[in-house]
Parts: sequence; C-alpha cells; structure tokens
Amino acid sequence: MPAKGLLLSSSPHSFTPVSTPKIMLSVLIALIPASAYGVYLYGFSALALILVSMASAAAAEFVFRKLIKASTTVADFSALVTGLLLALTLPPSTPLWMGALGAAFAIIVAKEFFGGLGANPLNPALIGRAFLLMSFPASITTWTLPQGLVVGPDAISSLSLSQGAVDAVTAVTPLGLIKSGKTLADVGTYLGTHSDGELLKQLFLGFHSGSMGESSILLITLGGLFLLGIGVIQWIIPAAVLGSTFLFSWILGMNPLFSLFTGGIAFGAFFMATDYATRPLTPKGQVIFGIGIGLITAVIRKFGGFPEGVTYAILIMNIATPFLNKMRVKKYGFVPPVKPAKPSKEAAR
Amino acid sequence: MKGTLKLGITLALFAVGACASLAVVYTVTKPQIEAQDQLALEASLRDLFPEGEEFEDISASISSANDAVRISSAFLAKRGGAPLGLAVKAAGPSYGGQAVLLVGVELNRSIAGVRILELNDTAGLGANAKNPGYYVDKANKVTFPGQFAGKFITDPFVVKSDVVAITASTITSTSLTTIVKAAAEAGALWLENSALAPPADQNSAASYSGSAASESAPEATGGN
Amino acid sequence: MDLAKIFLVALLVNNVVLMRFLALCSYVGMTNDVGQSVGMGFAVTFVTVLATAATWPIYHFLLVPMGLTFLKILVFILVIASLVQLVEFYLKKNIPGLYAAMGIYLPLITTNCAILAVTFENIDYGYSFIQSIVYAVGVSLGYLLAMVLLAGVRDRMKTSPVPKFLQGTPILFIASSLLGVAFMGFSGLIK
Amino acid sequence: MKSLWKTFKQGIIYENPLLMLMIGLCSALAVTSSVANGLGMGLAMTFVLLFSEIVISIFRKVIPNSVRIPIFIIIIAAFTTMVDLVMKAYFPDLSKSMGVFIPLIVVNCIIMGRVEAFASKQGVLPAIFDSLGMGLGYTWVMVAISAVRELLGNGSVAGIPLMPASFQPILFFILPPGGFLVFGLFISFNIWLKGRMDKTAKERA
Amino acid sequence: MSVILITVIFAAILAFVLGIALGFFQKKFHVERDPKIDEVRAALPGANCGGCGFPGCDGYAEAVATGRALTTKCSAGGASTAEAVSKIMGVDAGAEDLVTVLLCQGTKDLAVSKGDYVGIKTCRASKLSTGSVKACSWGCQGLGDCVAVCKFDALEMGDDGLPHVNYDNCTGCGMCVEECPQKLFTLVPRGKKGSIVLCSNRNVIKANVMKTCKTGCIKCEICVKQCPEKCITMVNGIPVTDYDKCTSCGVCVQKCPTHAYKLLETDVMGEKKKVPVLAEA
Amino acid sequence: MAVKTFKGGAHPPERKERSSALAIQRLREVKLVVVPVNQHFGAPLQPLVKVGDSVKRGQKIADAEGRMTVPVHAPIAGVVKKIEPRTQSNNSDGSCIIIEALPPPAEGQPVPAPEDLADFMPPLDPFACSKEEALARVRAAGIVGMGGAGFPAHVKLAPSKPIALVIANGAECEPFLTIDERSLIERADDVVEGVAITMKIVNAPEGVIAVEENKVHAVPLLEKAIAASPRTRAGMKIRVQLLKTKYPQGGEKMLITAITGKEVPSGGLPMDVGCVVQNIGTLLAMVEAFKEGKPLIERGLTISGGACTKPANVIAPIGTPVADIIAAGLAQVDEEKLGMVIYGGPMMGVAVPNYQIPVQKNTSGVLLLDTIESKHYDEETCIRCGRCMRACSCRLSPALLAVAVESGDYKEAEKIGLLDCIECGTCSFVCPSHRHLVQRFRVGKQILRALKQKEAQNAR
Ligand SMILES: Cc1cc2nc3c(=O)[nH]c(=O)nc-3n(C[C@H](O)[C@H](O)[C@H](O)COP(=O)(O)O)c2cc1C
Ligand SMILES: Cc1cc2nc3c(=O)[nH]c(=O)nc-3n(C[C@H](O)[C@H](O)[C@H](O)COP(=O)(O)O)c2cc1C
Ligand SMILES: Cc1cc2nc3c(=O)[nH]c(=O)nc-3n(C[C@H](O)[C@H](O)[C@H](O)COP(=O)(O)O)c2cc1C
Ligand SMILES: Cc1cc2nc3c(=O)[nH]c(=O)nc-3n(C[C@H](O)[C@H](O)[C@H](O)CO)c2cc1C
Ligand code: SF4
Ligand code: SF4
Ligand code: SF4
Ligand code: SF4
Ligand code: FES
Repeated sequence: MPAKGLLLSSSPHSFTPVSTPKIMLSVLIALIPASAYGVYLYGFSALALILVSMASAAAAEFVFRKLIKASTTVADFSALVTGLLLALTLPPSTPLWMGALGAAFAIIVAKEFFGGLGANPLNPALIGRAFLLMSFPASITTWTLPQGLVVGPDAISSLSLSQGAVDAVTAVTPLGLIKSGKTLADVGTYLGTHSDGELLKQLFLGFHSGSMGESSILLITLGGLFLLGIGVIQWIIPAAVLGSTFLFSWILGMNPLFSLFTGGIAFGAFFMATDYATRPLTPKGQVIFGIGIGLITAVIRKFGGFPEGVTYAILIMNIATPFLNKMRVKKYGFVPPVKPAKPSKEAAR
Repeated sequence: MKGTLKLGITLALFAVGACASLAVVYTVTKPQIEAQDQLALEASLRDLFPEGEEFEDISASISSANDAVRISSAFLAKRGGAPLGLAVKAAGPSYGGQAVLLVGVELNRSIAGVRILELNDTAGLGANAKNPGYYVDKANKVTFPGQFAGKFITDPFVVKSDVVAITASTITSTSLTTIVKAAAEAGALWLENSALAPPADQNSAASYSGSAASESAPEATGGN
Repeated sequence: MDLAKIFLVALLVNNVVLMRFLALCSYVGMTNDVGQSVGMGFAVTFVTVLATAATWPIYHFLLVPMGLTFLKILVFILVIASLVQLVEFYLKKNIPGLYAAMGIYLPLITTNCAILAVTFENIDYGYSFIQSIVYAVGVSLGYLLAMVLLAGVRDRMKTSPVPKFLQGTPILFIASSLLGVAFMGFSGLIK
Repeated sequence: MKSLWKTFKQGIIYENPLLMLMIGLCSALAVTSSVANGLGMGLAMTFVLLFSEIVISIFRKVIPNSVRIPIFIIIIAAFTTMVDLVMKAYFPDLSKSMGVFIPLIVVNCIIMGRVEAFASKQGVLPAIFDSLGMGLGYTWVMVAISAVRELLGNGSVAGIPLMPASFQPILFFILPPGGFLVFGLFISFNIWLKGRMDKTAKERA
Repeated sequence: MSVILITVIFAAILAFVLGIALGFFQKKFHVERDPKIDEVRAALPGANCGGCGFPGCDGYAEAVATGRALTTKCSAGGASTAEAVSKIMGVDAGAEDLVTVLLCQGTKDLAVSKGDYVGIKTCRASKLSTGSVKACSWGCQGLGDCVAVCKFDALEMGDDGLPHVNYDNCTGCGMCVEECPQKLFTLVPRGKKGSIVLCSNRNVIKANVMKTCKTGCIKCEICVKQCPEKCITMVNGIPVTDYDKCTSCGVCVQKCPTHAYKLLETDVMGEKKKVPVLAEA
Repeated sequence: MAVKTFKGGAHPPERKERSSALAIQRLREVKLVVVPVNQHFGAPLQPLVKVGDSVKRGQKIADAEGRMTVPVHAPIAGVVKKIEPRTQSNNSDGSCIIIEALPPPAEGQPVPAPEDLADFMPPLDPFACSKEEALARVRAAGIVGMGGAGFPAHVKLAPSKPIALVIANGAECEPFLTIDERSLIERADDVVEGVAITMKIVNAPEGVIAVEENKVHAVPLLEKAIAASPRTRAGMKIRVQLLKTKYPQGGEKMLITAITGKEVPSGGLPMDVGCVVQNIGTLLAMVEAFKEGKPLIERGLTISGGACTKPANVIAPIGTPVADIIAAGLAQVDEEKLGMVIYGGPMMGVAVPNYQIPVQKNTSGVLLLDTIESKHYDEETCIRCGRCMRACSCRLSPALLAVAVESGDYKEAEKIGLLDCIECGTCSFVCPSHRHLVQRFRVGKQILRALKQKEAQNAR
C-alpha cells in the first residue's frame, strides 16, 4: 500500500477537456475565412501584416514574461489571437513596423502589465489599435483599394481623393465617405453599384476598401457563428451589439443596414466585444454592455471626430465592465432580504 | 474673544506683508506684461500689413455673422492716414478647444494673410496648422494658413476641394477655415458699411468668383 | 457656447483627470474603494460649485473694480480654504449625518487643484456666472466619473497577478493611461 | 553640515516628492510634454518652495498655531503670484503653454506638505536645504519625464532633434495617456532603484 | 503707489475678517474628541494630500489613534513623521518585546508526507482538504500562510519546507500566531532563556508519532524524568517547561531522543538557529 | 415519460459501465472493523464500551443525549481492542472503536448461538405504530443520510412544515458510482417500501422515485414493484420520474427544482418547499430497521476506478477497511497504476492517502483512480470565460465569488452567495483554467463562518 505518491486534492477530481489553448485556437480558426479573404483582397502586404503582428505579439509576451520571470504563456495562443485581431483592424497598408509596435504595445502595456491573460481591464487588440491611431493618425487612416476594385475616374475626382500629401492609391472607406458628408448614393457610385440593394449586397460580401476585419460581413458572421456553435461565445453580446447599432443608427437617421454592413461593427460584435477578459460576465451586464457599444458606436459615427467608433465604443464599455459585473442573476433560492418570501411565492418562479 | 481678535490681527499682518510685496512685484511687471500682449499683437499686425504705420482699433464696430465665431477685436491698418486693410482677430472652436486667428482683409476683399495666434489642437496633427515647417503644398512651400492669402471672400471655402486639409486633421482644417471665412466676411462687411470703397473693387466683385479665383490666388500671395 | 456643450466638454472631452491631469493626488489616493471615491467625488462637486459661486462675484465685483486682479490667486485660495473650513465646521455641528458621509473628505479638498483651476478658468474663459456654474459642475462630475472608473478598475485588479515592479501606484497610472486612451474616443465629439 | 547634506539628498531620491511621496503629481503630468515646459515648471516650483520655506521658517515662532494654515497659504500664494507675474512678463510663451498650472503651484501638495512638515519646525538653513532638495528632486524628475516624452513623441529633446530623420514621432507619448504611462513607469523604476540602493546599503552595513 | 495702498487695505480687511471668522467658528462649532487624535494630527504635515488612503490628515490621524491604521502611512511627511507618529502611538505598545517561535521541526526530510497535495497553495486550504498534508496532523503545511501575513518581512519559507523566523525583523505582532491554521506559533519575550519543545504533535501513541515524524515528540517523558530541576511536565501530550525553574542546563535537550527539545537562547534565537539538528545524533 | 431537469450543470464522463452490470456482493468474512464514533452531522457521541469489552453484532457502542445525535452500533460481534484516533474518510483524525472479530470457533468448540452474536431490535410495523415510535426506531437504528451528508434521518423525518412530496433520490449523478442503480434493480420492492414508510412517517400524499435517464432500465422494474406493492394497493401514490443525466442532478435542491419547479429558499431546507429527499441506501436501511430490527451496521458501496482492475458493488460492514474488501478478493487493484484514492464520487468525494480507511455510513463508493484519471492541474489565472457561471446549478457567479474570497472581501462574498454554494464542484469541473473554485469556497465558508461567529460574540 503506497503511503506516498498518491495525490491529495480537494474535489472535484474530474476535469473538462476544454482548455484555454483550445479556446484560443478555435478563435484563430474562426478568423481564417476573414483573414484569407483579406489576403486575397490586399495581397502579400496584408499577409505580411498579419504575420508580423502575430509574431510580434507572441514575441512580446514571451520576452516580457521571461524578463519578469513569470511562467511562459505563449502556448495558450491568446497573444496570437490579439496579434491577429489587431492586424485585422488596421488598414492593410499599415507599415509592418507599426503593426509590430502596436502588437507589442497591446500585449505588454494592455495585457501583461495588468497580470496577463484574463487580468487586463481593456481589450488589448483595441488598445493597440487606438495607440496606433493616436500615434500615427495619418497612416492609420490611409486606406488602399482592394486588388481588382476599380473605381470610376469620375468617382475619384468628384471625391477629390488625390489631394495634398496623400498619394494616388489612397482610397476611402464607405464610412469615411459618409463622414465627409457624402450620401449613400455617393458610396454606391464610388463602389460602382447601381442601387442601394446592390450596394448593401456588395458591402455584405465585402468588396470595398477598409481593414481586413471589416471587408466581408458574410465571412465574419460565418466565423462568429462557428464560435457560437462550438460554445466559445454566447449570443447575448453579438445580438445586443448588432441590435442596438441597428436601432440607434436608425434613430440617428442613418441607414441601419448600412451601419451594420460597414466598419468594424460585425467584427467587433463577434470577436472583440466577446473578449472574455474585458466583457462583463453576467448576462444582464452583457446586455447593457452590448447596447452601450451600439449606442456609442452610432453616436461617434454620427457626431464624433472619427468615421468609425467601434474601437472606442468597446473600450469605453470595457471600463464599465466592473460595474456591469455587479448586475448578477438572482441566485438559486434567492429570498428578497426585506421581507422573507413565502415558499408559495417562491414556487411561482 | 480677545484671542480671536489677536488671531485676526496676526493674519491681517501677514496678509498685508505678503500683499504689499506682491503689489510691488505687480507694479514692476505690469508694464512689461501689457507690453508683451501688445507687442505680440502688433507684431502680427505688422506681419500682415508690413506697410502699415498705425493701427486703428475698430473692435467696437465690427461683428460676426457666424454664431460659432467670435470677433474679439479688429484693427484698421493705415499708412499715412490712408486705409490699407483690416486685421480681424477671431476666435472659434476647433478640435482641441478655442482657436484664435488674425485674418487680414485687403480692401479688395481678398485675404491678405492668416496668422494663428492660439491653437490647442493635437501636436503633430491639428497643431501642424501653426507649424511653419508644415506645408500643405510642399512644392511651393505653402503652409496651411498660407494658402488662404489672396483668396477672395466670394471664393468657395470647401475643405478638401478648395482648401487643402492637413493630413488626418479634417476637423482642424474645417474649423480653421470656418474661422477664416467668418472673419474675412465680417471684415468685408465692415468695409462695406464704412463705405471704404475698394479701389479695384468695381470690376472684381463678380468676376473674381468661381474657378478663376483659385488660379489667381498664388499670384496674389506672391504679390504680397 | 451653449451650456450643454460646456458641460459635456468638461465632463468627457476634456475630462479633468484623464485628459487634463488635475486633482491627481486624490485620484491616486482615494480610489481604493468605489464608495469612497463616490463620496469624494460628490464632496468635490459640492465645493467646486460653492467655490465658483463665491469667487466669480468676488473677482468681477471686487477685484476688477479695485484693479486688484493680480491678487486672484491669493484671494481665491484663501476664500476656498476658508469656505471649506466653514462648511466643515458647520456640517460637523449641525448636520452630522451629512458630515459622516462627506465631511471627512472636505479637508482633502482644500488642496485639490481641480477646484482652484476651475475658478481660474471661469475667469480666463470669460464665462458668465451661469456658465461658470455649469462648467464647475461639468468638471467636478468629470472628476467623479474618473474616480469611479478608476475605482472600478482597481476593484477589478484586486486579485490580478500584476508584475511585481508595477504593483501599487505604477499600475494605477498605467490603468489611467489606458482609460485616457478610451476617453480619446470622446475627442472631437463636440466641436 | 552632514545632516544638511542629508536633508538635501532626501528630496532627490529617497523622499522624492513625485516618485516616492507621490504628491504634486498634476503638474508632473500636465506640463511634461516638452523639456522646456518641464524645466520651467520645475524651476518655478523650486522658487516658490524655497522662498516659502525660508519665510515660514523665519516666522515660525510668531505664527499662532491655529491660523498657521491660512498664513502659510497667504505666503505661498504670494510667491506663486510673483512667479506667475514674472513668467508672464519675461517668458510669455512658456507661461502660455503652462497655462493654469503656474497658479496652481499654490495648491501643490508638495509645498504645503514641506512647509508644514519641515519649515514650520526647523531653522532657516535646514529649510533652505530641504526646499532645494525637494525642488531639485521635483525638477529632475520633471525634466527626465519630459525628455522621454518629447523624445518619443516629437523626436527631440529640449527642441533639439535627436532622432534620425526617418523616425516617425509616436504622438501617443505627448498626448495625455502617454503622460500617465511614462510617469507610471518612472515610479516603478524609482521603486526598483530605491530597492537596489537599500539592498546595497544593507549589504555594506 | 496707489495700487500698493489699495492692496494693503484690502488684504488687511480680508485677512482680518477671515481670521475673526475662523476663530469664532472654531470656538462655536467645537466638538470634543480624543486628544490622541489631535496629538497624532499635530505630528502630521497637514498636506491633506490623501496619499495615505484616508480622507485627509484628520482622517488618518483618527485612524491611527483608534488603531485602524499603521503609523507609517503618511507619505508626505516621510520617515520623520512616521517616527513621530509611532512614538505617540508606540508608548503603550506594551512593555514586553515579544518574538515568535515555530513549534514544529517537521522539515520535508524529517516529517513524512501523506501524499502529494494539489490545490490552492495555502496552509488553510491544504488543512481543510487533506486534514494535514503531513502524516502528522499537527505539522506545518509548509505553504506559508504565515509568511504571507507577516507585514515585517520576518518570515521566509525555507528550502526545508518550514518557515524561518528572522528575529531582527520580528516585531511580535502576532499575526502569524493568528494566521497559522495549525496554530504552530507562540510568542515569547525576546531573549528569553530556557528549553522548549519544538513539536506540537499531540498523538499519544508513540508508534504513530515515530511513523510520521523523525523529530516529533514521542511522549517518552525522558525529559520529564531527567530534568535536574524537575521543571518539565506533560500538558496535553506535550512537555512544558516551567521557566521559573529552568536553568538552561540543556539536559533535556541532550537527552531528547528525537531532538524535539531545544534551547531558546541558542537553538531558536541564537546563532545556531538552524532547526532541527538531527545529524549530530 | 417527460424527462425533467434543472438549469445549468455539466456532464462529466459517466464511467458507470464498469460496474453497472455487476450484482451486489456481500462481504462475509471480516476480521477487524474500525468504527468511527462520529459518523453523523451533529453533536459528538461518547463510546459506550471499553477496551476489552465483548460486543454483539448490532449492539449500541456509542451514543449521546440530544436531538442531533445518532447512535453507532457494532457491525460485527467481537472484542473491543482499542479506542484511539484514526484517520477517517474525511481525512480528519477521529476517535474510532476498533473491534476484532471473534475467532472462528476452534475444532470441537461449540458454535455460538446467533442470539449470542447478534443484538437486533424486534421488528416494528411502521404502518401500525405511532409517528413517535417510528421516529424513535429510526434513531435507534442509527440511520443517517447515506447520500453523503450524514444528516440524522430521524430529524429530517420530523419536519416542522407539512410535506407534500417524498423523493427517493436515485439520481446517482456522480460518475463511477452504481450502488444505488444496483439497489434499484435488485431491491426494487424494498425501495418502494422505503418510500412508503417515509411517506407514512412524514404524512406525505405523494412519493416519487427519481432516476436519471442512464438508469432507464430500472424503470420497468420499479414500476412493477410499485404496482405490486401492498402500499400502493392501499392507495398510496408513488411514481417514477426520469431525469436528464446531468451533474449535479442528485443534489437535493436540483432534484426538487427539476421535479416540482420550486426552489428551496436560500438558507432553507427541502421542507420549506414541502419536500423530503431520501437516498436509496437510506430507504433500504429504514426498511431493514423496521422489518428486521437491524440497525445501520452495513452498507452498499461501489468500488471502481481505473486502477481497480475488478470493480464491484459490495455490501460491507461499517468500519471495514476497504483494503480488507479488496484483500477478500471482491475487488482488485493495480497498485502500479494507482494514482489516487477517493472516498465518494469524483465530483464531491474526498481524496485520501490510502484505502486502509474504513467504510462509513456515508461512504457510497471508493474510487481507485489510475494515474491518468487522477491528473490534476495547477490553477492558471481566470480567463473570465464565464463557463463556471453558466454551469453553476445555484446560479452563483463562481468567478466573481472567487475574486471576492481571494481578496478577503467576505462581506461581498456572503452577499453574492458564498453560503449558498452547495460545493457540487461543477464550476471547477468546467473551468478551462482549472481554477480551484470550490476549494476556495470551502476555505472561504470556513473563514466567513468564523468571522460571523466572532461578530456575533462581539455583538453580545
Ligand atoms: C473591429 C474594428 C474596429 C474598428 N474601430 C475603428 C475605430 O474605432 N475608429 C476608426 O477610425 N476605425 C475603426 N476601424 C476601422 C474602420 O472601420 C474603418 O477603417 C473606418 O471606416 C476608416 O475611416 P477613415 O478612413 O476615415 O479613418 C475598425 C475596424 C474594425 C474591424
Ligand atoms: C489622439 C488623436 C488626436 C487627434 N487630433 C486631431 C486634431 O488635432 N485635429 C483633427 O482635425 N483631428 C484630430 N484627430 C482626429 C483623427 O485624426 C481623425 O481620424 C480624423 O479627423 C479623420 O479625418 P481625416 O483623416 O479625414 O482627416 C485626432 C485623433 C486622435 C486619435
Ligand atoms: C452536488 C450534490 C450531488 C448529490 N448527488 C447525490 C446523488 O447522486 N444521489 C444521492 O442520493 N444523493 C446525492 N446528494 C445528496 C443529496 O443532496 C441529499 O442530501 C440526499 O439525497 C438526501 O438523502 P439522504 O439524507 O438519505 O442522504 C448530492 C448532494 C450534492 C450537494
Ligand atoms: C471569443 C474571444 C474573443 C477575443 N477577443 C479578443 C480581442 O478582442 N482582443 C484581444 O486582444 N484578445 C482577444 N481574445 C484573446 C484573449 O482573450 C485576450 O488575449 C485576452 O484579452 C487577454 O487577457 C479573444 C479570445 C476569445 C476567446
Ligand atoms: S507554520 Fe503554519 S502557516 Fe506557516 S507554513 Fe506552517 S502550517 Fe502554514
Ligand atoms: S507575523 Fe508578527 S509575530 Fe509573526 S513573524 Fe511576523 S512580525 Fe513576528
Ligand atoms: S459555485 Fe458552488 S454551487 Fe455553484 S457550481 Fe461551484 S460548487 Fe457548485
Ligand atoms: S470557468 Fe474558470 S476561467 Fe472561466 S470564468 Fe470561471 S473561473 Fe474563470
Ligand atoms: S498636485 Fe496634488 S492634486 Fe494636483
């Protein structure tokens, strides 16, 4: 009878096969369609941006944790997720060194400084993006045309794109057009479509300039549905984000479908608002979180200094997360503290 | 009560001492401070109208048509008693708060020049507007405010088509353009009202509008 | 400028703490706990408004006519300090309930630079009395907001394995930095 | 003499007002986006601190305890106003870019703290050393922070371009969030430094 | 010149009024309170910076005076203030200078472990889940709850799996005594002389003790019998020295077959202080 | 039949196939038993015997005054060898009465008469006797809840509120364990009888035998037994209820909610919603106590696990060291592979240092896990995935609760339900970061209770 060597531990003694690396890997898989399409649209430079950003994120995490003598955690793939997500929210033409810098900043400052995986109060990838936007606003607001998208010469001149210091390949994103006072019809003209329906279809399928993560709403949604299907994310947040964006865009007088099909809102709803570490844990909190994101996005798009507000909307709601976490579900057998409920009342539920 | 009185007196004594010395410093620095402001303003005015000899303060009689832009003061530049043009100091909102510009208006209602007195926009972005080394037209070394010189108030002021924007700072560009336009218009109106008939005005009012204006702009700049 | 704009700019766009770095001492010191930060926030709001209401007339009706505007700093700080003191005395004796909730924060407020800054800025920006009050409320609620948000983040970090070299105050500043990044989203919102 | 030197040294590192005591932070973040501002602010602060401490230490025996705070405030405010006036008169640009933070020296916790803790209890000479130590401690940190921020955010230090032409300034560092970040790292660095120094001191002992 | 005059008059009036008002209000609204608070308050710099985490110097003074806060929290005042405050508060900290002693020598090598514990790395959790991870139910869990709770850096987890006391740092605050779920610490006056059993095993069956720990007290009572001063008695299964009689002769220490007995002045707090000393046998 | 269940929960691998087909065996030869004096939830007992005393099987050997006490009986006839602390199945040292069996009579010696060996009570008809008599019998028989907690049965059966429903807990949601399943199959009649007795004692109009879907094959047997039972013929309403196979379906709160839709109020008991829940083993013990007058001196348990090369369902005297059951050949263990010994199921059971520890009244199984099965993980930081919150059957927020406990904020922890946690372990099971959530709550509860006690004392 062995006296030594047996394990002693507190129950339970059985564990789920789900693990953090598996979860993160599934997110990477869910992002493959959108990324592949992005590479198809923007070619090698887009691929390079993705790879550099992911590599930089992983390297930053590895080196930082080595330096502070903490356990190595690159193997949980979360840094790769951050790197990939960051790359997908940047303009495909972002200089590679910027991508690398942004990813390193995201991982080190926004994640590791706060204690690493799960401890960061704000979404690292979005902090990375906001950091780059603040630091190099010109580069991060310069967009290129997808390969093969030909915009009519009329469109270009009427939108006077080739002005000033900006060089010729520069494109505008649909939201950028709207922000500079153009109408939906102008966007249609620019993209060479002939009706609103056709325009929305093209936006949904993803043939227009912008970041890789906003190109094809279809592929992003597919990825999101995959995550929903395997239970990595739950439906509350995406539904609340998309629903409230639709609603508030409408209220503020924007075309609601256009609002959903442009910019990072779908991508944000499925992949970034659902980030475990920075979203509220409780269902009620998640509903408010999602609605807040939709509202702030719509307000920034309508009134703000930027064409797109998803990044800041999510970051701002991230800050509210600790408070939203206080909105818990009633625990089993909850008895209102003031007057003890009668059992019969309890039964009604 | 006596103790309280004593406290009051001690406090008063210290206050008197402190304030007296302050007052001394104040009297010494006051002329200098006032001179500073005046100097700065005058330098700008002279910069706009190098030929100006005296600047008459006409702030009381000028007003802005644009609610968002406030005209804080205006000066009529004169040389030998003859009016040269008008310098309008106007303030309006920009990206990072209040921006204050000095806009020179020629008698012919073209813009003599624009000087940025105060701008709190983001360094490296909006603040490029007041950066003398930042050119919106690199080839000709035209700065952002520089591009307004020679423009007629009747010209279009649409940012990104008529006015070159600062990279990634559409808001700053638009705001400043709005202030310039409002100031110039106010100036023009004042000129109108004071019946300072522009010498070359008769034929220009109509013909300077439209596309011809933008072509003539660089020349006008050169002329100044 | 209309009042709503003054208010929103002061509250969000130019948040006193996150964008303008005022009142940092108490921001760092008093955000251990959400309740505490709320108490401090309201106390500051109260005093800021009071201070504005007191200094604005003093400046415009006393210092300006007498040509003593250069005494602004001295007079304002004295007035605020005395005001705080009087309020404290008064609360302690007469409304102990309120004192218990708020009074303990009052002494801290004398040296809260946001309050003094607001009174100066009211003058510098040429605000009217009403505008000044609105501005004061906006700024101090902005302070309250920042306090509460940081308290929330601190709450969140209670059990986080923050690297040793950042534990304590450093991480608070880094957290504030990121809060500031998020608040950049409000920039340009109100032009 | 030795104790005076020690008093002086205290402020520079061990009790550095910004990094260790962590008071008077507002200006440290607000005006450190360029070295010129940081230095200007540091010197202004040192000036006010120095003269306030001197005056208060001279009068410490005649100031009644119960009104000492108002009296301190009066004295500090007077010196602050002087600095403000002088800056306005002779360094108008600097004065403008530091804006409201010059008048705010009056509520800077460092000054009130030192005056209460030190000047009101000690003689003039120690007070001078204390204020110089504290003031310089404040100033060097201001300069250091602003150097880092200016270098990264503008590619220059004290207006002198130091980075290669291809360097693209990282604007983040001169924007408010950058200030918080750099300051946070500075504190952490100082804590580490102090830890090291304590350790070596212990080992030597 | 008139500016100066107006200034002076204005200042005089303003300050005088304020002074009177302050003095008046102070009297009128005076509220009685613990003089100690004022004493502490007087020692604080009055910067009201909030750096201490309390609402102002008054708040902190009250907290210190009522024992809710450490005396070293004021950052604005620095070390000198901390000293002054400690002095005010420290007077009644008790005459005796106590230090802590660990009543267990069951190192990794000497005490048999029951199994490999996996779980929360605290002694309390280990005890709750395994009874005791050592075969001895009274033994040190070795997960350092005591180390974590000591605010003075006086405890350090040794490689041998036992916490080691740094007697230079220990202030006798008793936090470790309170925290240890096995109740293995006891406070004794610093510099106390005499013998002590560094074992807490109360299992009265000798064989059971021997099976679980090589240095456990096996209740052989040799010490009781051999002590020339007859100062040792068994209490609850543990020999207890009567320090009024103990002369530190060391007989018990020498005779104890498992080296559970030790001398406080040498083996515990003295130079030798490495416990336990089995090899010598 | 509609399959009912509750919200939340998890589905750990069942592993019941290893022993679910094995008939229950009885361990006959026992040389020595180690009987813990305290095996119930309540006030401690005093031994009634001394070292050297001879005891008969079924003789009361420990008891105490008081409501929350349940006597302990000698499981075998023999001589008391020692009374000393021994490790019990909860890992604590507790006083145990060690009884050595009488040696088998030597050649030629007379075989002792059964009366000399056993000391049982006379049978009692629960349907004829008064409620008080019945409760006295339940206590006298030393019956405690055999589903885990060891709560005195006579206390549970004397509720202060009217009872509408008696539930026989046949969920057996813990992986590996099959003893209740076997009992349902092999002794369906007795189970029905037990439900009937319980219904009679608490005066309940209805009884339900609840089984999980993975034991659906027991349903026809149970239905047959119900149909055949004289009690149902006499008008008692008893039925079978199928439940979804999900952990912790057998927790009484979940069971009640699944069957009745009601929730036991926080801090309350099943009787607050008019229910009484009894484990299958407890029911059988009651039947024996009335029919045969036999106290609770033996119980059924499953021995299984990966290192158990021959699993078994056995009935063994209380106090039998499990090693002796194995030594008797009823089960086999591969020492090489052995990584962990658990008394109870893998979700709630206690890991112990060896299997020498005796069977107790609440030991429903002993698991000998192999090294692979017993893999445990060091915890990583919480990634805030929220799985624990979705799984918690009590709708608590384990991730947030853990933060509250860890940061020492017990006020908050209590507010968000620390004391409501039933320690089912579902949260720890589903956590991808392997957080030791339940363990944290256990420690936290201990500290919180101590704090509350201190507070109460201070208040006084
Ligand atoms: C998830 C996601 C979030 C984004 N957030 C923002 C944002 O907050 N601000 C922004 O300017 N662009 C954001 N983008 C990119 C914008 O959607 C898009 O590039 C924007 O329309 C560009 O406008 P611009 O050319 O005027 O900068 C985001 C993209 C994605 C995929
Ligand atoms: C930190 C930061 C500072 C900014 N500062 C300015 C500014 O000073 N002026 C401005 O017009 N826009 C500013 N912006 C706004 C962005 O550059 C925004 O993307 C821009 O207004 C988009 O317009 P454009 O790219 O069409 O010019 C700033 C943005 C950020 C993130
Ligand atoms: C998480 C959890 C799971 C349980 N699972 C079972 C089970 O599967 N079978 C069972 O009989 N009792 C189980 N119990 C115990 C029951 O809650 C309840 O105490 C028991 O059925 C009452 O019967 P008893 O008093 O006869 O033991 C479980 C308890 C908990 C907390
Ligand atoms: C559903 C899901 C969404 C995620 N979204 C993000 C994200 O938006 N940004 C990011 O940096 N990491 C994301 N991650 C990766 C990981 O959670 C992130 O690195 C943590 O925020 C680090 O604590 C995501 C992971 C999952 C499972
Ligand atoms: S002495 Fe006590 S608290 Fe310290 S490690 Fe040992 S068991 Fe833990
Ligand atoms: S906790 Fe207190 S008594 Fe224990 S070692 Fe530390 S200082 Fe000494
Ligand atoms: S918190 Fe408690 S009740 Fe909820 S799943 Fe965890 S152990 Fe079970
Ligand atoms: S399941 Fe684990 S990782 Fe997920 S939220 Fe709960 S404790 Fe955190
Ligand atoms: S300097 Fe202390 S609050 Fe601003």
